Amino acid sequence: MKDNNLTDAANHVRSMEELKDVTILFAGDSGDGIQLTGSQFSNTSALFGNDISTFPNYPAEIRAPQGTIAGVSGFQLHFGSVEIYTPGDQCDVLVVMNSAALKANLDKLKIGGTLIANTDGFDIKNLKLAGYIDGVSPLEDNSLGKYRLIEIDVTKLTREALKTSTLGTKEKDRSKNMFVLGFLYWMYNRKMATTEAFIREKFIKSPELIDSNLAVLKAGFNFGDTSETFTTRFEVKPAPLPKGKYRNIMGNQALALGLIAASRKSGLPIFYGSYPITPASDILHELARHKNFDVRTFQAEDEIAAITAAIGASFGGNIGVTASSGPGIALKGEALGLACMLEIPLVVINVQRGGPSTGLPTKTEQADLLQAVYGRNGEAPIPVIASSSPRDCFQVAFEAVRIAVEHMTPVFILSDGYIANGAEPWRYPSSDDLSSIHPPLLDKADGDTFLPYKRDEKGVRPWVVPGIAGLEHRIGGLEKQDETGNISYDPENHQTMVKLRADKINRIADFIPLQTVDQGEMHSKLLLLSWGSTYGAIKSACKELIFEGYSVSHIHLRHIHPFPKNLGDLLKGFGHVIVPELNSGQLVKMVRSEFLVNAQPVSKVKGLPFSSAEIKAEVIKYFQL
Amino acid sequence: MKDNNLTDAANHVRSMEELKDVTILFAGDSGDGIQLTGSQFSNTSALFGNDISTFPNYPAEIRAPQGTIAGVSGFQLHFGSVEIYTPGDQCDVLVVMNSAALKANLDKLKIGGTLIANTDGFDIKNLKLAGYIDGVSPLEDNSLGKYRLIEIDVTKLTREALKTSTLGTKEKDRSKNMFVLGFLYWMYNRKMATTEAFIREKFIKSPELIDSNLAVLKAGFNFGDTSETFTTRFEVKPAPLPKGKYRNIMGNQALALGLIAASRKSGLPIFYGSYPITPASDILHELARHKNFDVRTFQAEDEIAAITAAIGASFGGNIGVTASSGPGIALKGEALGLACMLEIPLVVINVQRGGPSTGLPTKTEQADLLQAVYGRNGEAPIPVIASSSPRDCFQVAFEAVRIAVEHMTPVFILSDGYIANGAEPWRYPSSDDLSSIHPPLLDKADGDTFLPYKRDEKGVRPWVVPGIAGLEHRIGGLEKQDETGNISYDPENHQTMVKLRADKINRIADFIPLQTVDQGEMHSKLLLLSWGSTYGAIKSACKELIFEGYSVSHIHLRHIHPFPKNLGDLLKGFGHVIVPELNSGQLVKMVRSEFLVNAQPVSKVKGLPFSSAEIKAEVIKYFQL
Amino acid sequence: MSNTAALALTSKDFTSNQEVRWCPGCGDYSILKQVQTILPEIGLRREEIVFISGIGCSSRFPYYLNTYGMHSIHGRAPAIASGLKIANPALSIWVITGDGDALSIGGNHLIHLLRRNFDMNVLLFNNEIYGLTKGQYSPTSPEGKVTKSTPMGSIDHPFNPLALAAGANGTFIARTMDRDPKHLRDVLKEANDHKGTSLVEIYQNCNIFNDGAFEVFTDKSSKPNTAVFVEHGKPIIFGENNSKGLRLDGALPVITDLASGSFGPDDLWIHDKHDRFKANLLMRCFDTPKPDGSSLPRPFGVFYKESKSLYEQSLHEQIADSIKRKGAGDLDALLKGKNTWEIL
Amino acid sequence: MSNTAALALTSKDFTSNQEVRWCPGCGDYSILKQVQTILPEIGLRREEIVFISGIGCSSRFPYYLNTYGMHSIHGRAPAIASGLKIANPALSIWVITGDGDALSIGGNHLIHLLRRNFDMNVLLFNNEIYGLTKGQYSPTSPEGKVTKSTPMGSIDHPFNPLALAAGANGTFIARTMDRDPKHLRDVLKEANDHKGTSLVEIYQNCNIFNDGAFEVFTDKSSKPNTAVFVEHGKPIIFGENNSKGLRLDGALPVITDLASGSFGPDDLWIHDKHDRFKANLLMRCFDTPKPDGSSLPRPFGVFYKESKSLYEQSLHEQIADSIKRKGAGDLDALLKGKNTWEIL
Ligand SMILES: Cc1ncc(C[n+]2csc(CCOP(=O)(O)OP(=O)(O)O)c2C)c(N)n1
Ligand SMILES: Cc1ncc(C[n+]2csc(CCOP(=O)(O)OP(=O)(O)O)c2C)c(N)n1
Ligand code: SF4
Ligand code: SF4
Ligand SMILES: [Mg+2]
Ligand SMILES: [Mg+2]
Repeated sequence: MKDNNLTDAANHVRSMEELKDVTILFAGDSGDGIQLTGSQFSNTSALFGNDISTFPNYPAEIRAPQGTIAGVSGFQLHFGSVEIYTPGDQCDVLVVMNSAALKANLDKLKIGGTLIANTDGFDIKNLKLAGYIDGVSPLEDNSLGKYRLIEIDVTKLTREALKTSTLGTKEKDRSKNMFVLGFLYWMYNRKMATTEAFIREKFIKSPELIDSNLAVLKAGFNFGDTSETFTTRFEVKPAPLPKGKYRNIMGNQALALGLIAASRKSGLPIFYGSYPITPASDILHELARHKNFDVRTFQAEDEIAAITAAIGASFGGNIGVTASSGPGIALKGEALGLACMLEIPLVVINVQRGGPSTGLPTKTEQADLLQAVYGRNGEAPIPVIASSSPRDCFQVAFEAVRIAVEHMTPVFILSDGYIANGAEPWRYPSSDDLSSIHPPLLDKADGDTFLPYKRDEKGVRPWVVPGIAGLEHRIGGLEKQDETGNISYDPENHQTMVKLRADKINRIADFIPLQTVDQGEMHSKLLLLSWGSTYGAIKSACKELIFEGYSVSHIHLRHIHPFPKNLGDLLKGFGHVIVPELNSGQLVKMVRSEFLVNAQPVSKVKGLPFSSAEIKAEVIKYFQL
Repeated sequence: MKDNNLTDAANHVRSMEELKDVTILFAGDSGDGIQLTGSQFSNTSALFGNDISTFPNYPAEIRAPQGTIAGVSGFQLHFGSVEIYTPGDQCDVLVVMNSAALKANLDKLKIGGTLIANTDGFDIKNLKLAGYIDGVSPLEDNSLGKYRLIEIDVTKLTREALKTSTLGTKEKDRSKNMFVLGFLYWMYNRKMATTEAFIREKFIKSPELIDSNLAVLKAGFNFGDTSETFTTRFEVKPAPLPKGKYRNIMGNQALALGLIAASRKSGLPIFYGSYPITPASDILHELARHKNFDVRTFQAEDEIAAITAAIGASFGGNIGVTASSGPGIALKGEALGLACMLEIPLVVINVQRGGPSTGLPTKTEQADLLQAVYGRNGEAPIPVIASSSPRDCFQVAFEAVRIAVEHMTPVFILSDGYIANGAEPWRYPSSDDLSSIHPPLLDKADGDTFLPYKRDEKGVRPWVVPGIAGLEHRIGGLEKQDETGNISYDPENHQTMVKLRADKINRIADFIPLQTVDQGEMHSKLLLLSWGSTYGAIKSACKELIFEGYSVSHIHLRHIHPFPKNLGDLLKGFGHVIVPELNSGQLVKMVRSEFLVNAQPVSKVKGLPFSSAEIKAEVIKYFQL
Repeated sequence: MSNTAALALTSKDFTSNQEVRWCPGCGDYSILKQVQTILPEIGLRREEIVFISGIGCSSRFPYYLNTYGMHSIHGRAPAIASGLKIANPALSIWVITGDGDALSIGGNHLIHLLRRNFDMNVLLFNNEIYGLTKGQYSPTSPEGKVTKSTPMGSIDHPFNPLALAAGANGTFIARTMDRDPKHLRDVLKEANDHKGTSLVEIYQNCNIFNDGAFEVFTDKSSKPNTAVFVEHGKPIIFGENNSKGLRLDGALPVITDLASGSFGPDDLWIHDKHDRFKANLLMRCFDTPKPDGSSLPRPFGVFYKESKSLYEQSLHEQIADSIKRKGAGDLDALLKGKNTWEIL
Repeated sequence: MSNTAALALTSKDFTSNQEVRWCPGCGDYSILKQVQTILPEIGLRREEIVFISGIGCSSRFPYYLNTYGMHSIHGRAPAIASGLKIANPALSIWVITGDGDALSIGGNHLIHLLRRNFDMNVLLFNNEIYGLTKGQYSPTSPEGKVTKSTPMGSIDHPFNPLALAAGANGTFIARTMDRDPKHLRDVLKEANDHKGTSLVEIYQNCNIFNDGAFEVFTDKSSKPNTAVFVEHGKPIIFGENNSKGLRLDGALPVITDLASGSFGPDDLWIHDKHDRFKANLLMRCFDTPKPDGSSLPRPFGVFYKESKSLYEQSLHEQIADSIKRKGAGDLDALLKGKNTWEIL
């Protein structure tokens, strides 16, 4: 949106102003219910028909002392009447429940943006905790002149709204966030029905809390309505999204749904072996809730047990899946080699986080790509695919199972913390929309001697599950004789098998879509080549750049190994290639080596996603050279 | 040597013929003492002044039934009056103790080569075990016409030689190998003193065995001398090796010695944490024998405990070292990330073997290079260096410790099964020849607050060992604040630290030698670029090619990450670059991506080293294009 | 899973076409033979049986049986078997492992398998050495053991594998030996009958790298005095023509001379495999006994047995429950979720 | 290692400048405080002490102590500490770990540490939950526990951590709780005095994800009936004003009403920490007791103590021996080897 919208809004005429898109950042103490407030506003906006994108930003994994910077929890929401690809670079509105929240996030607020501050969070104690050492409140030292400041004593107003309630002050204060939510609903002219329904369900067990929360919510709304100070309301019309049925979805949730859908479409149960780790754990939590889909979740003693149990389950005819992040993925290398050697289906999900080592567990990064491609002993090629957004996780999980099962191979899925916790609207498919998956199961002996490693035209061996008479066989991690699978130390055979295993993976390129250009011409001066969660930021940057007349295009990869067959040819169409990645340059290495193109890295390793502004700046810098 | 030498030798005039070099392959049942026979002949030849190279080829790890192909043990020796770089492609002499040994190795014998067969190993039983199903002996069906066949009933002659001995037949037969050895000593006109001394020491506890073995050894020698059938003896003069003191050394042994030497030169004890695995275990065995060098060996419960114990020891001021192979290395990825993050010295040795997974445990391969460079989560750069021959392992181990300690980083050493068990003469250094190593130890507080991650001009932090008053500090795997090392989730700091850690490793290029061209001109049509154990085969191939007039050069890398600073410039000097590797093309990927040169792979993945003939063929093929 | 006693299978039916590749004289041969002997007797079809092993000489075992099998990676067989059992609880799963595979690199998976109590059998081939890697000491090697990696003798205090299993709440704990085929067969059958994770430690001679490690128990001359075979509900008797017995003096096992007549069988310790503490006393009889019978013998047999819910069963019950309560999963409902909106 | 009693250090000296970041009300605070209280009393200098932890809320511990420390990776602290102890046996090493860190991913390293018997102290913060990852069940969570990862209740049979330690031949095994500062301090000091690996299980309340897991033992009203504090050489007494005691009927602990008078203190079970089997009986008192005292209470204190050679000591003795026998290593002799020749 254009800044002047909000600044216009500053002249005191009660008016209704229309905006294309708005970015709101809710920030407060971990205890302030920020995540709930944010997701409620998101759902309401989505249901209203806006396109949205959200980015929750939790404090680091250990609970930090109340009121401190380290304890600040944030939820950023970008919604609009236009297509939205990112949670927004800078915010139009910043809501802060205390001093620390302001200190931690003020830099994210646009000049002229609206700052809504809970004055109660700016007492001496809070100021000191936030590190305003001199104890002077920024609300009072006119340091905020560049913004439109709205001060509200939320605590006081909440308590007032609950004068008559029998709840203790502690309980009362817990509904502070509802006041803010109500106020914003007024400000953006929203209906509160969804949230009211949510409150009724959430507190079903205590009518008292239903009443209090509803009361405070309404109070917040009325506060905007009645108080003279607020003269402008804003309207963000529904977005012209493609026709269809929509819902909101988060990345990890979409992965879980994708796996279950693939299970249904292949007729095989999901076995999910996992050891908890941030930010992958939610996949386990989600899957564990769907046992009625015959999902088998196994919380293992460690990551090695998790993946090897999954291999055992695949041997038994389930779809073995395991997921982890950072250090947990590093532990799975040996077992991945075994899965390669066995040629058995397996899906390994890496929800990447900041590294190396324990690194930044709650932050996002893309630095595990080369590990996924090369991190095993011996020649052990594994397909690698990456998801580009929360909703894309569904497709990617489904696709990973398809490849694993139909090509009898472990498959790596790369997601990351940004996608895992982010949410966006999803035009969800019906089960009939989904193609079915065909496992190469062999379920009875066909007379002549059974050869467990005899390949079909795709180079794929049959999947024989214990229990079938006449097909008894042994598999293992030692090099095996072609076709029979018996142990073989023969030199020629080893070379043959290494080649057969590699060919099988390379041939997957025949069974995946050709690469398309996401934005821009097939031939242009500059190509932005990307993969994974950077999609949204680069897409919107590229859109604007093209609009502004730059000769730039965008190719975004889902399939990283093997590459789509036409990628090499596509690359020839561009004067230069830059590869923005949230690492020190990994995909760029693969592309340079594979196609000998002088692709250049654009690196950001800060535990944060790219903003589209950063991408634009890089491109413009390039054109200025 | 030229084939005709031996065929000439076939005309029956008792003569002494001089040869430039000879390759002998001793082969027999695991129980036949083949390895001992081979190493005795090797030592004698080395002590005599020949240059030598050996390649023991054990049966796969499980003892196979006697007399079968799978049970065949081989020892190949290449010795000469010229410089020797490989154990030889094809053999001039093949010694077989039984039928299986013949069947398994005949293809390695040159046309016209000498075949010495123990007829006793060709009875029906042995023939059947070896898979001569029809039970017809190859010694009798004239199928060996292309070779010079010498049949000896070793068993019978051995027993005769021991007629008077009181030993049981079983014991007597155990010295069969001495008969063969004695005969070969005669054939190549060697003194037997070394072996006699060896026998006296080995059987010091039983004079009976000393006598019997000496008797049989002499019997073998006399058999050649007296029997009329053998008319030609051969002479291989000493090689013009550089002046100096020499000994024989095997790769794993050289690694152990290099570590101990580095320990002495840095004044720090070696801590060696390891979990047994073929072919790395011998390093543990060797080090465990040298406790009087204050070497601390720790056989851990698994590879993860081995490397983390080594990290703990490094924290405590020892030089932490760990070694493994194949699957064992894959397990160390997580801990390597920790060592990167801590910035603590650590040496990780990978004695590579055939993969993937358990693969071919007793065979050699170079397929773990990319794992060493990229096989960790997050941006976790680690220096990688590779040894090119058994004796080179000493230098490489010493260099690895130097880099680890002086640059406070984990360092990867890549060796392989071929080097590990191979032997060659080594002009061993004196301790004074070795430069000393300077650990950045800080041993007392210098007043102002201590900053554990404050870097020197090399980008290296101080090494502070627990026990020093005033320097108490905490380190860990979470991202750390620049200089203080305190936990930090700050985005800018993360980027800074990722860069600082990478720069530190890249700057090591300033402290390693510039790359040299091993053979050929600085500018030529074709460059052979290689690393690791392929050195010998490529060097001798290249030598011959240059001699034959081809415009080819050879560059062999010890330092793979970081590359020597001048490598990029050097590569510009060559029309084409081919990269022979015992994998599907790994270094070639790095070089293409780093320097955008169209380097092409030459792959062999058979669990066996390159022969120089194979390299020559590749080059010649290229020039014929 | 068909339990029709006689499927008329013979040990031949369970022999694969792969050539057995252990050293001549290795104890593994005898174990293989006894397993091939009992398999036809436990009323299962070949296709219902799966052998999962790690890495080690012992772990080559599955290749020699004509059933389903996996020769996996070092130490991980228990985890692989767990996943397989969840995938198909009807299978009869046998984990084959060595003292290094199970107790060194695989220690964690083993204790977690035991506590979870999957219904499967674990055969731990204990030769007190790393055989496959050519002779380093293992977690069960006696202190002071001189091996390639311990030229001055090992300084590790070894595990007592059965005590460890008991500490991990194992529900079936037994010991037998390669050199006593009948006892081996009996214990294997009882292990197979147990519903839960059956841990069977099998003393196995590695005649190449640790020859004679168990000779004192297997050698005819010393065996009567050094090995005692316990049977549930029977007094604990051993010695030349059963001349000795064990008595419990509080928690102290004492050797009792039955010949002397001062004590009779009824004074003896009656073995009760359901008594955790007495079982523990048996497992702790672990000092190497003197051949002359003057010291406590090493017990063999089934020490402990307890019945406890099976992991795979509970897991599938939860699935059944959840289907009963929510109905079989409806994919469209799942994809739809709670809050949806439509754009027309 | 100086043991001069008073170095005149205070708990302040052991407090680092790092802000403590546990949830308000977390049991870890109390443990930190007690550790900082005893450190000045054990006669060591700050620089002689090293805290090594894995990953978990509890594992943040080292950052808050002004000693040397390492916050390592998940489950590996015991192995790291082993290497460090070998590098410098003079250091006083404290391993800080959680129920997930020590018993799930780190289970193997823990049992091997215990059997090898390095001289160090292991503090196992048991909150029966994965705290740092926000509340999944752990290997010590009770069966049926409903958590994020087990919406229908966990089906794992939990470990009995002390029984596991005993099975691994641990030489010092104790249990205490965050809510009993004095007992916590006493046990920590005794653990520190023990020469060998001291395993101290500390019940720790995670008030965010598993609040009240141990309330029945810590709550004033129920504590007397549910928690019994054993002391070496003393009869085992508990209950309101010590009205109850434990008696041993064979291997069966029975509650004895001392008030009734029919039994006196001398009839009671006298705790002997050197008796492995009685210690085992104590560890196995593991059913959750009823607050009314009608069921066996949960024991706290030092259950078992045994003295055994220390790994690091034996290792350095072998080095000393070898130097005595071969002389301090001569590098030139080593490089030269046995057979050399010269080319002139
Ligand atoms: C990850 C890994 N580490 C180490 C090895 C090497 N290795 C193979 S078997 C083995 C131990 C063998 O001992 P045990 O388990 O007792 O079996 P045995 O050979 O004695 O029957 C080792 C260390 C390996 N194959 N994989
Ligand atoms: C290799 C690896 N796997 C998983 C994780 C994620 N993780 C961190 S702590 C933890 C368990 C925490 O539980 P516990 O050890 O009981 O410590 P607590 O937080 O309860 O004190 C897990 C699973 C990790 N950091 N590293
Ligand atoms: S090495 Fe030992 S255990 Fe292995 S096969 Fe040979 S005898 Fe058996
Ligand atoms: S989550 Fe639980 S264990 Fe972790 S700090 Fe908070 S209260 Fe303590
Ligand atoms: Mg063994
Ligand atoms: Mg915990």
